[in-house]
Amino acid sequence: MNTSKQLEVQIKDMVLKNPVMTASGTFGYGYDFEDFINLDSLGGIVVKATTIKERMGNPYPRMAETPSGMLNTVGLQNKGVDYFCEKIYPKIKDKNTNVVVNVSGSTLEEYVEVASKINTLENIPAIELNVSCPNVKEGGMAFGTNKDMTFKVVSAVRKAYNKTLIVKLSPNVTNIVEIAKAAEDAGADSLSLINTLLGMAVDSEKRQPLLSTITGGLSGAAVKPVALRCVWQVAKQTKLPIIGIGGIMNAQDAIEFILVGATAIEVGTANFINPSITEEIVKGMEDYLQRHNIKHISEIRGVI
Amino acid sequence: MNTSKQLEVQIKDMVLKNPVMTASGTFGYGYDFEDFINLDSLGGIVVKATTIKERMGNPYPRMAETPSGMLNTVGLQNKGVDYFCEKIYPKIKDKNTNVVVNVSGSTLEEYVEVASKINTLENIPAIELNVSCPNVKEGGMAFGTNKDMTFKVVSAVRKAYNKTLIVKLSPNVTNIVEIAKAAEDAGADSLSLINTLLGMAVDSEKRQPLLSTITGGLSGAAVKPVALRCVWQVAKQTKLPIIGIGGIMNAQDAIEFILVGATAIEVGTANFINPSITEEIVKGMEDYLQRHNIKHISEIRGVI
Amino acid sequence: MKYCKDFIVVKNETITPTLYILRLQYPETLPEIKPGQFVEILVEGEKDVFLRRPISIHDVDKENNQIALLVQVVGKGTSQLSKLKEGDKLNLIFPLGNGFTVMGKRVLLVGGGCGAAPLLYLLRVLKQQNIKSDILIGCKDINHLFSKKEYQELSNLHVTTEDGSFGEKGFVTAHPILNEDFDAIYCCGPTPMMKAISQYAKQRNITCYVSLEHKMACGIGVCLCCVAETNQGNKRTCVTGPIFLTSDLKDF
Amino acid sequence: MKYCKDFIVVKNETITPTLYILRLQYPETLPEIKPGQFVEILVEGEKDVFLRRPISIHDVDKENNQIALLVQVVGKGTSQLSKLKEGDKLNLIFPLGNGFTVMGKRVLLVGGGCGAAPLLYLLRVLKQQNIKSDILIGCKDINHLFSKKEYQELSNLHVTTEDGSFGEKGFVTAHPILNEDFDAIYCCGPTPMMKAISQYAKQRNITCYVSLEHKMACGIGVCLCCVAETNQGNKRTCVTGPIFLTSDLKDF
Ligand SMILES: Cc1cc2nc3c(=O)[nH]c(=O)nc-3n(C[C@H](O)[C@H](O)[C@H](O)COP(=O)(O)OP(=O)(O)OC[C@H]3O[C@@H](n4cnc5c(N)ncnc54)[C@H](O)[C@@H]3O)c2cc1C
Ligand SMILES: Cc1cc2nc3c(=O)[nH]c(=O)nc-3n(C[C@H](O)[C@H](O)[C@H](O)COP(=O)(O)OP(=O)(O)OC[C@H]3O[C@@H](n4cnc5c(N)ncnc54)[C@H](O)[C@@H]3O)c2cc1C
Ligand SMILES: Cc1cc2nc3c(=O)[nH]c(=O)nc-3n(C[C@H](O)[C@H](O)[C@H](O)COP(=O)(O)O)c2cc1C
Ligand SMILES: Cc1cc2nc3c(=O)[nH]c(=O)nc-3n(C[C@H](O)[C@H](O)[C@H](O)COP(=O)(O)O)c2cc1C
Ligand code: FES
Ligand code: FES
Repeated sequence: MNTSKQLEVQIKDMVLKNPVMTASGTFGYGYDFEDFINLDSLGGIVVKATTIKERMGNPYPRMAETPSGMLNTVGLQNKGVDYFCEKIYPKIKDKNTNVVVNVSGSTLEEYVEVASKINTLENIPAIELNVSCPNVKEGGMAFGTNKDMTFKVVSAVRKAYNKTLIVKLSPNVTNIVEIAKAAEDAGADSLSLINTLLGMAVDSEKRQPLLSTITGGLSGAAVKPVALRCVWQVAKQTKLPIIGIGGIMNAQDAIEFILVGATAIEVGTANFINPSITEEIVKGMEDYLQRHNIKHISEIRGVI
Repeated sequence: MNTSKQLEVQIKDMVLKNPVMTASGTFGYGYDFEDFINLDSLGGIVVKATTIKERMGNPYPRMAETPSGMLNTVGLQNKGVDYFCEKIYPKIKDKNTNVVVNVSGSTLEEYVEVASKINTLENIPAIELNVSCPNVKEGGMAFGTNKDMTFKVVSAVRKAYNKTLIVKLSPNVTNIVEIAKAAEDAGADSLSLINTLLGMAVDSEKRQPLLSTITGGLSGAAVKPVALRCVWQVAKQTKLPIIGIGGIMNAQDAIEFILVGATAIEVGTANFINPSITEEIVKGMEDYLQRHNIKHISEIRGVI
Repeated sequence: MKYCKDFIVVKNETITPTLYILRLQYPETLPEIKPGQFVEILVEGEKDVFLRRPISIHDVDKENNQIALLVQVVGKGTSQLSKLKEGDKLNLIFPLGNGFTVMGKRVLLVGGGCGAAPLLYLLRVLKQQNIKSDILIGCKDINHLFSKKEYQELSNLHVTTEDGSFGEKGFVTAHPILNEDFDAIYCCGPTPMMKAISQYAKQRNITCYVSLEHKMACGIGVCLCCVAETNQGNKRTCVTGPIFLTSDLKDF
Repeated sequence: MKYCKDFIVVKNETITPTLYILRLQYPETLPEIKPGQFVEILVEGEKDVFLRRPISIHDVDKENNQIALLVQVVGKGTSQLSKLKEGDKLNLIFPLGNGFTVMGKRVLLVGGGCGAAPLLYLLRVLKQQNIKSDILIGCKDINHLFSKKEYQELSNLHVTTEDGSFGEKGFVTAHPILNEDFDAIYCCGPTPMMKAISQYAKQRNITCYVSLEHKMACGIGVCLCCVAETNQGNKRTCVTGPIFLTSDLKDF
């Protein structure tokens, strides 16, 4: 691995050895991937959504393949923040990468409570506030699709959390810049986008929806054009460092997000297709810089 | 061709011999396809967006391929409504199919003027009001992403147009049902959806956007999950007949839209890949009904 | 330890026009593989396949570092797999899932259609451990009966066919072998069949294992898409399963 | 009349590792094809190709109902085409575009790299109509010079190579043949080359035709994606072009 720091970036106080992170819900708690890659080679990993109490998630079936993408309706299944702090945190806290916790909730208070608990964990440099999950009845996307609600929840969490606060935005809105600005005004340190697009799939032979909840979240290569557009819009109109997410399948895709203004990127669905893709993307970004004779990744950030 | 009327459907006063129509901007004025299919075999064709004055459209490049889809930024290039009435209408008016005009504008007055002119054309049974084009600076999507604006423009056109009025909705909104209801309240006879998703593509080697206008409209197979979701939501919450559009590549896709509540469907980008796909879809829908022993297509409409 | 590596196709055998056995060569020494485990296949050259496809390990030839997969063509991915030729590369993540717990002195294996895939390798392991077995296979007709010779070498084969073209006519659930005594039943096949066998085992108080073919996005435990409802809550089929004790499963 | 039909690959000839000539058999009688027209190819078996790919008609063999395409590998679609084998099917929409206007008594053809593709068939038609021609080909080196024998049979071939490995060293724009008198110039190749030749033709008052390779979604005139800016406004390259009189084009 190259040690020249040409890929090193910073999201507020969190220093990443390279811009490549993993997207929440697609990478478990990281250690599931240790058979395939060295976690130390990544800029950071974002673990599965964590809520105040254990959640069962939605009924099976939770997945449907779509053209160049997939729908999921996992519905925030997780064992709750206390289990995370006691059982999972000890297993990942000494990895030489940034472990970010994706914080979810159904009410403003829940978000605040989870954030406060994570705030006490020394080796968690940042949280990603998930106000954009389309797969739960209450909360989730309801917060992230309204600028006043976004402002409220981010403000409240900001008071309870004093490390790097990333807010994850939903693309299912008329005006994503408006939501982004509300998060910025409320004290977010960074914005990550996009979460999944609200979609649906049908089994025409059985005449049934393919997901137990009928609708679910679309991810994968298919959403990249929408994700690039959202990142470009938000990067142009806010001052915060942006983490680009959505359909990143290879290093070229990652570079595209940097060009439209992202400081770092998260790889999601691609991990299912190639479990060592994140390491390959780091390598591919190094190659790109070398091939184009670029000294540091920041030189090409937001040039479009 | 089967003549048993098992596929016959009605959109207000417009009777379609089958639910298969073509999407505006992807089928020219129909006659370009006569080398490949018999136009008479289709339920209807929606011609290219028509505006009050001739429009040059956006600069080249106007197209970029994306995973299972494409972006376009044609920008409503057309010769204006008078040219349409004088030169194009005579060429298509006697086709044995429903010729629907897609009406666009930059101001409310423009929409009304174009609609009034089309109202005088005897053999045009319906217009499709395009309040959802993402590729023009003024008007277009600006109308279709705001419920009050939608209500205003549809009300105004409704007064000027007394045949079947279809309103074409944008998926680039937080709450498509709200917009759909505004159109319904304003007197629309039918809703067609979706228009393209706002997206973007980048050339990572040249470090440039691939479209002259940077952002453009995403269409093709990739958008089908979003389109199905929108149609399902709107069909469940309005009373109007729905025309489903977005990523329909074959008969199975068409059936999926009927299952979630569409009365008819429009085929867009698929025409570029297989110019006889519309006829094949009609045939495939007939086969489906036969295979499942269904007497009339309406039996499976909206069963999900 | 899981691996993500290329195998080479050494043979693609057509059983019926929609059923194929792929034999794959691993270029290194195969890691330990348990019966009932599966692989996740990267399907190339087919536009409409985005995710990998999970397929059970049908057989393992440790000596030659080969595995066999039984593929039933049901859609675009499996159709593409059926076209593979000798020498083609195939990228697999493997071995995945928990695999069968081998136990008892005399056991019954019940397989239906292509779902029977994992049973051949299970028989090999049972034989190695000197556990007596019977295998009951239900299939459409004689043409759909695969790996018959191997079953006969490793176990006592009983067959039911829907048309009576081989063995007893009818479904597995009516076969007399079910009346004998077993310490465990291993059942793989269509869900209704597995549920029927599970009910029967419950009545007779026999330990019963089934293999669940839930839809998977990752196959390695990270997406939480493949869950089965168990008495301990939603469990990932790709990690805690695909083999479950039926007494642990809701709905079984 | 346009057709959407399957051709059969009869030969796939490798010129350089990134340049191929595909010969395709049409199962019926070929319709009339003009030089400069193109086809839209359905590329199968490659996940990341969604739309058809436009490729010029390099040559036409009316007697045998065959056409030839010259394919330069630049991305996924052309790479997939380069792998086609004898007997493979290929679905084409054809013939598309306006084609060259054949005119004059003595004409010059100028081709650069793979852009020269449409010129071979143009030479055939010129010869048929007894129009005298010279053809000037610019390429990287001798290995990139294709269809040399055919050019020599049909015309007077002049070559420039960037490395001097054949013909004159340098670019086409410096070749002495340009000083002679012609009624028309037909130019296909990289845009900077076409612009330079167009400028030169303008100075000398020679009618000049170029072929534009604009990005196309449909190829049949309906999507309006492929427009070129002309003195009469935006015109569809796939219908009004791809061959344009340079005097009609803005920027030329
Ligand atoms: C643990 C496990 C072991 C399996 N073992 C075998 C085996 O040994 N041999 C075999 O032929 N098949 C096996 N399957 C089923 C096999 O994975 C599916 O048939 C295959 O994924 C279908 O892909 P397709 O592209 O051909 O079909 P598609 O075109 O995607 O769909 C066709 C049908 O297959 C089903 N299907 C699609 N994707 C999946 C998926 N990811 N998981 C499960 N079902 C799906 C759908 O319900 C649909 O009805 C197994 C599945 C699992 C989960
Ligand atoms: C009228 C016409 C005639 C042509 N004739 C030939 C020919 O005879 N031989 C030949 O090798 N090539 C020809 N081309 C160019 C050829 O169409 C592109 O190289 C091909 O589409 C690239 O596809 P790809 O999947 O390999 O590349 P991609 O992976 O899609 O992209 C690689 C590069 O090719 C360019 N490109 C991609 N799609 C198109 C498109 N639809 N139209 C134009 N450029 C595109 C992009 O700018 C990109 O830089 C012609 C193009 C046109 C418009
Ligand atoms: C199976 C699955 C589960 C996900 N779970 C979460 C989650 O718990 N929290 C969250 O913020 N995003 C979640 N996401 C969204 C991803 O983090 C990411 O934003 C989205 O998938 C787009 O990126 P991609 O196209 O690279 O997958 C999930 C996505 C998938 C596919
Ligand atoms: C090249 C192109 C041009 C289009 N022009 C128009 C238009 O003029 N008016 C309109 O309402 N929609 C237009 N559309 C949108 C389509 O009518 C359709 O809503 C969209 O493409 C989704 O359907 P599809 O995925 O089947 O293509 C255009 C789409 C494409 C691809
Ligand atoms: S398939 Fe992803 S957790 Fe099982
Ligand atoms: S490519 Fe569609 S109009 Fe030319």
